[in-house]
Amino acid sequence: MAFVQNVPFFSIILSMFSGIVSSVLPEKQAKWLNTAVITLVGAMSAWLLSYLLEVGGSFTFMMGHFPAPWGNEIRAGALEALMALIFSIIMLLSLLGGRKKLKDEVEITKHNIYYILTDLLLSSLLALIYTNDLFTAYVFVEINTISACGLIMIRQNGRTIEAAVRYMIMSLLGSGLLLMGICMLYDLTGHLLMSNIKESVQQIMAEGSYRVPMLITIGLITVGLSIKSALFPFHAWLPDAYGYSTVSSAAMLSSLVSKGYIFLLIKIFYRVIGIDIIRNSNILNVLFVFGLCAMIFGSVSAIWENDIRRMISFSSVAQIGYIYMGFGLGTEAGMVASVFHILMHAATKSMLFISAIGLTDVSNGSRHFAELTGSGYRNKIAGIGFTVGSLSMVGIPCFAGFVSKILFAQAAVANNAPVKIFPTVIVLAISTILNAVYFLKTVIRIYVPEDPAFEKQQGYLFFQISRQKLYGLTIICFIALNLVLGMMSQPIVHIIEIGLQNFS
Amino acid sequence: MSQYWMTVAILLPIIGGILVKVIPFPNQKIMKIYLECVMVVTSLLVFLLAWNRPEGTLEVVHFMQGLSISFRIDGMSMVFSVLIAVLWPLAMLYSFEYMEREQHQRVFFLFYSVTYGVTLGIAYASDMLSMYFFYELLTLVTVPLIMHSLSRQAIHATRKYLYYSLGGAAFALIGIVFLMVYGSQLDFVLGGVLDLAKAGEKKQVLLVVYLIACLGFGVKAAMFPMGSWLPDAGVAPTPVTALLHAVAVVKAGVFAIIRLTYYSFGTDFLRGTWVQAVVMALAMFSVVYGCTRAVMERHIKRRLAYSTISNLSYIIFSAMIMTPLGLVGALTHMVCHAVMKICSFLCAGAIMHQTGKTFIDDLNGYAKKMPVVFGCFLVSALGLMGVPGLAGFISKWNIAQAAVDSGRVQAYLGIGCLLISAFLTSIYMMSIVFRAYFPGKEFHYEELGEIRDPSWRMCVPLVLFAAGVAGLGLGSAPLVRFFTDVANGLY
Amino acid sequence: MKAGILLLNMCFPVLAGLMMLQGKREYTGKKLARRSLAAMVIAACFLVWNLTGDPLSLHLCSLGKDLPVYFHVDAIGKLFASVVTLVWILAICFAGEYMKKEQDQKRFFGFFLIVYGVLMGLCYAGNLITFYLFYEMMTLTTVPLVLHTRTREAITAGMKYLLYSLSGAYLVLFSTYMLNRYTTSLDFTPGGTLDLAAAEGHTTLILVCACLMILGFGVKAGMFPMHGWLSTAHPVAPAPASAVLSGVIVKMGVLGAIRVVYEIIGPEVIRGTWVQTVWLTLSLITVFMGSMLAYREKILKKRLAYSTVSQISYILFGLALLQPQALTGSLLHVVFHACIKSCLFLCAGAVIFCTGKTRTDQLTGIGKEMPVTIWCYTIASLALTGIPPASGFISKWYLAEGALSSGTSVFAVLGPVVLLISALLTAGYLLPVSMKGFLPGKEFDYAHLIRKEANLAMLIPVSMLSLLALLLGIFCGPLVQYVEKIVEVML
Amino acid sequence: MLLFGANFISNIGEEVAMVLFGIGFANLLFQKNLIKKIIGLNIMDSSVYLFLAEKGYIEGRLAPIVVNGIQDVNTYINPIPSGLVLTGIVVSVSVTALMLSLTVRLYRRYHTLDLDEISARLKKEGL
Repeated sequence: MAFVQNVPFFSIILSMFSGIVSSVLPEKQAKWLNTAVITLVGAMSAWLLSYLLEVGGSFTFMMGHFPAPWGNEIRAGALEALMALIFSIIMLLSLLGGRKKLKDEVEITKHNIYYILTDLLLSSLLALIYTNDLFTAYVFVEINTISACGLIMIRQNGRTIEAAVRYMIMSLLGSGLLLMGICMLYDLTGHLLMSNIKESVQQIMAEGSYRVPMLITIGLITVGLSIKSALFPFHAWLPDAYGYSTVSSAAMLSSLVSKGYIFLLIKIFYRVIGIDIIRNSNILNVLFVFGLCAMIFGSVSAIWENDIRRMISFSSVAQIGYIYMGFGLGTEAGMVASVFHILMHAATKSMLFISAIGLTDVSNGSRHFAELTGSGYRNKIAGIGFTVGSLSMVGIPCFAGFVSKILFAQAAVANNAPVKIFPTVIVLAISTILNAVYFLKTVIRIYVPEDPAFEKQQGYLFFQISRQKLYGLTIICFIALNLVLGMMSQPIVHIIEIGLQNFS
Repeated sequence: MSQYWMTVAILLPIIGGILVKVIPFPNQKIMKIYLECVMVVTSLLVFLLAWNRPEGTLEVVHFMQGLSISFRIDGMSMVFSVLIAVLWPLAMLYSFEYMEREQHQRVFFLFYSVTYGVTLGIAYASDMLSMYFFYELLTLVTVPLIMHSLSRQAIHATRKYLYYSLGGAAFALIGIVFLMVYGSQLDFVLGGVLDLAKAGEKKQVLLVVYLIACLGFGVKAAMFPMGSWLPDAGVAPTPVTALLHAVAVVKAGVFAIIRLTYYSFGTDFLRGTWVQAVVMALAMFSVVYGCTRAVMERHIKRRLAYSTISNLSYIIFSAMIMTPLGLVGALTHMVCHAVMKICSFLCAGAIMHQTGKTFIDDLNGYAKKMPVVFGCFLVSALGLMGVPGLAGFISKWNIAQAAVDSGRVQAYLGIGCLLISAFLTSIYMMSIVFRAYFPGKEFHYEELGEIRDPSWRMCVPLVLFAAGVAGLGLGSAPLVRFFTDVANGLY
Repeated sequence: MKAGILLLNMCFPVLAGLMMLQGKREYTGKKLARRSLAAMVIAACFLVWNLTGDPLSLHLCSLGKDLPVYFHVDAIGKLFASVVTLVWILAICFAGEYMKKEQDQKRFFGFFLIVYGVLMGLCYAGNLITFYLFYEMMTLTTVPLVLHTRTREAITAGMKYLLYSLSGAYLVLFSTYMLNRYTTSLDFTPGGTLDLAAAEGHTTLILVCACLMILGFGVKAGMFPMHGWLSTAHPVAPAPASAVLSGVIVKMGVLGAIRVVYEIIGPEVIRGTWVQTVWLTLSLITVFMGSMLAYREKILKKRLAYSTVSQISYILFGLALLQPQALTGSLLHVVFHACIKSCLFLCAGAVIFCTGKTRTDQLTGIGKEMPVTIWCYTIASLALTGIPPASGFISKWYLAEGALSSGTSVFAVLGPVVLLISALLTAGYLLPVSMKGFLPGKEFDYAHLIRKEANLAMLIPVSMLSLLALLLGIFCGPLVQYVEKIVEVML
Repeated sequence: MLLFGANFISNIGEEVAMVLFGIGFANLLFQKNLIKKIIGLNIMDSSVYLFLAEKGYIEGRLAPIVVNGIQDVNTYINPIPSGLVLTGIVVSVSVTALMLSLTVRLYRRYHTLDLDEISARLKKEGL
């Protein structure tokens, strides 16, 4: 067994222990430790990725030398490695970008708690990505939820706590359903390891028995996870949670946490139930419809918002809709598009949050459009970041958004179910318009110069790159990441395809 | 000539424009000289490229399989690029004086010349995606030009413009994606690239898609239901309205439609289908609609904008005939209308600049004070009316010939629409001319005060364009011959 | 050489007119009149030069692909040209005196000359394109004459005139587009140039085109239902202008009809079809209606204008019969009516100039005040009514004869009847003026009577025209032969 | 008929579990009062544990604890579900603790347990 194959296990354990360790560290060291760990995880995932691309295929990693079906397993393929890599990069960037804001918003004593939570979040995400065991997945889902909740309420005010409660309630509903589903699956198959479950599920299906329970199980799991990832009808908790927590949390929540659940759902589709069975059940059509609704609804409610953070949050609802719509297409291409969209949205949305905070900071912390006038000049770098993000969301060529749009459209057009072609492409176009409406409205707003006298009288402060090098650097990295996703998408898409093939 | 010159031609004005912000020019004068030089050099380069055009395609950026930005010069590119290259330096010259009273000129000039490069990009794009890329880019870089005055009204107009054109592009993208799947390639080939083996059983779907994409591009071309952004965008400074909203942007839309129809889906696939009928009907309707609104409009620039709407639909109508002759007609009107409309817009701008009057009712008797401007305006007006001997007549003649030749009854009706709109044109243009030249008995010229023609920087472009109108009207034979070659795919 | 003369005949007056327009110094009416008279005389010499000798033709240039500008001097052209020139010279003599009281004489004389040049071009035009070119120009250049006085009503009249004529022109243009496909060439050749192979199966279309053509030219000729502009536009113009408008310009509509029907489409195509019926009906309606309106009109110049409406329709009726004698009659009537009507208008002008009276009921005893003028008026009216041996009689005779011997069932009878009725009406609306003028009745007080006779500059043209009206009737031999020669060629 | 199917009696545990799950779910979803919500949550979780336990239980066998050295697999019930239940209990305890702590915080701030009222207050605060 090659040494590199320990990477998944190491990265999970590493982040978890760093969390535990930082509980006794003072705030500064905790910060450095956390940064170091995330960087390390990223580096290791990159290494793993290169290795996996080299040898191809995937491997399973036995924990504690118990063979299946008793032992607990970790499985790593190209796709998992890619996910781990991108997630850690984005987490790092969001933390760096929000660091100053964190100082202002969270009292110093809470900081190392914050970093503990981040470490836990990272570890649970990695576990969700790598694990090969359903019940482990459940446990880490819960850990994920708890740490996310902590991240929301770390900033102490009524809003955040209320948001945290709502978030908790919704996601507990979700995880309850998930748990139930898992139990029933266990009941049906008598296994907890994904690969074993899959075999027996295939058997059961081949025999044609237990159709109804199987359908119910699929339903429970899917609904549970889609509640947790804020699919359209279950998104009520999202705007507050993303809108009022401190910015790094918002960035991480919107770009990572929900994506972790979605990735788990993909894994369940492919590695637990088997994608063919899923396609034969109608669940995908349901997801398709809800996805389309989300794309429209999210954007519409974003248009009515006049608070920039909440607007971005609502746009997340729409983007999640894209992803589920991609599932709903029920083709390989659709799935690839969705996975790419997960990456793209993670990169772009966190950038939007980070740069939005930069804009509000130079407008006396107000997040309403009226006050944001001209902030693009007061904080140039954030303005550029926001513009790039918006263009990417609208789907201008060269930016990441365009690629995923193209992928979705191609998937839709190549779809063999002609019923889905036109709804998809039309809704894609419409939601593009809606995105354009609210994002570019904001862009125009921030680039309409405010008259200097008023600015002086308001006492707006101007952003100096010299005082916040880190922030500027973050934004630049984000832009670079976006461009990379936009212009060199081919290898990434290729990796995704390989990974999905390895799944099934 | 080497292919790389295409990239140079596109990048030159873009970089040159950006440098305006970077280089600390001692004074406006030097900056303007510099800009004009950039424009002229670019145009010369474009002429050279058209003169001996590089063979083959040049791939600049490669996104993924089938997605790349690449340039090639074919007949259409030559027509469009040369047209642009003729107009831009003159318009720039004009804008120098016009913008003197405006705020932050540097930004304006920056984007004004960047737009030049982007438009050339549209002209040179060798496949749908490259064109789409520059098409979107064009939308974005023209935004600062429209909201230049930063008034509430301007910002509203800008938003409308943004939403409309981005939306249109989004719908156009659907068509492009279908082409990616059902086409053998994305490069433009006269006669279409549809892979009929694949497209065969999905013909109806593809027709619907064509309709969607055509309407999508039609937004920039201000076809009937989606044209209302154009009059509002008139709040922009006149050089913008004249060059972009009479030529560059809107013609880019038409150009895209032609590319879509003749070079991607292929006329053989579309001819005689219901789609052709639908789009043609739409075009005919917006021909009449535009004129009617223009007659009702009292604001000079808005009136001209509506007239633009109707004239653009002439082009679309002619293109929708889907015969080589139709393409010839479309190209002819593309060029002729460009010259006429830019001339009339610049005249309107000169009037507004010298007198500050923006409504037609206030124009009584100015012709005596500004003979040159109104002379040019008269020429362009007559040209738009289609008086023989001027540009408009030629293009209408070609369109009508194409329509008659196609033998479709709908096309005959189209000719009718053309003539109705010509009649309405004479109403809305002549009413301005009448006011200016024959103010009425009780009118005293003293009331006007010290108004005179603007300086040479404004007059030279005007006179040149007016001469162009007449020249196109009198000696269009070689041009039309060239267009015929283009339409038959000789380039 | 002759080609040069031909061109000079058109260009010289135009250039002279332009020079006059651009001339900086304000001349008195007399000076201008002398200059323009001189110019006219020179032009007339060129004309004479042209008239002598065999028909020559000249390819000037080509507007575009297959749009040649082509001149060809044939018999009809010569006839019309000479009539125009004659009336023009006399009108200018008259104007020199009359225009004293008007403003902007420079503009008046300038455009007067330009219009002459354009009309020459119209007479010499050798194909439909060229004809249409000059037709439009004529419309545009006569507008300043119509709204010369710049009163509000004059300007509205000018606009009305412009729009009516343009709409007519566009009808013509439409069918030009169509015919260009179904004819071998658009050159005027007696018997028509219809390409029977191409026209096979498109007869209806061609007939529709013919009908539109006739209607289109009918607008200029004031044919019902498009006669509305004539009674508004002619009276508001200064007398010399209205003389030429109503004496000559309207004839150009007739010329157009002749050209199209007899030399493009060909009489054989139309004979016996619904088109002929429509044409005959319309012209007869116009004849009757025109006279009725004239009869009920009080203002003298308006009355004359209405009479023009009816008289021109005599000519159209003759053309519509498609029958040699009728055609002869029409052509004769063209000449006669030109002299008569301009004479009448000039008389009216003289009366207005000297007494300022415009309404017929004010004119009691006018004969005592300005006997010579009114005598001329009387002669002209008699001629128009068609009292032998005055000229009107000849043409009407031919018309009636043609009608009777034409195969057209109803119109063979109906036509002459209507002509007769309208002749009576003519007498009814023209003669009372002179009767009242000479025999005011006994309650008219001769005490306040002062002779206000117009001076020579006015009297000479008036009297010459009236003499012509008389003498052409008496010594009509050569003219009739000449016209019959033309007709032989055509039918 | 599914309800009163053949093995209605033998699967009584599962059915109860399902009913409880429904009750808990509904409480968690629809109760206004936070505490009741949390109770609902606990009901839901416990129902799942009941379900698992039912699955793991085999008639007439012992709990999987080795006493007096009987190593035979067939003496004991299936241990995995029990393990799962234990894990689940841990999770639910922690979650409940977290929820309760949040509730306490909210109560300190707003002196009410009604979530809607709290959000109404928040709107008033304009935060």
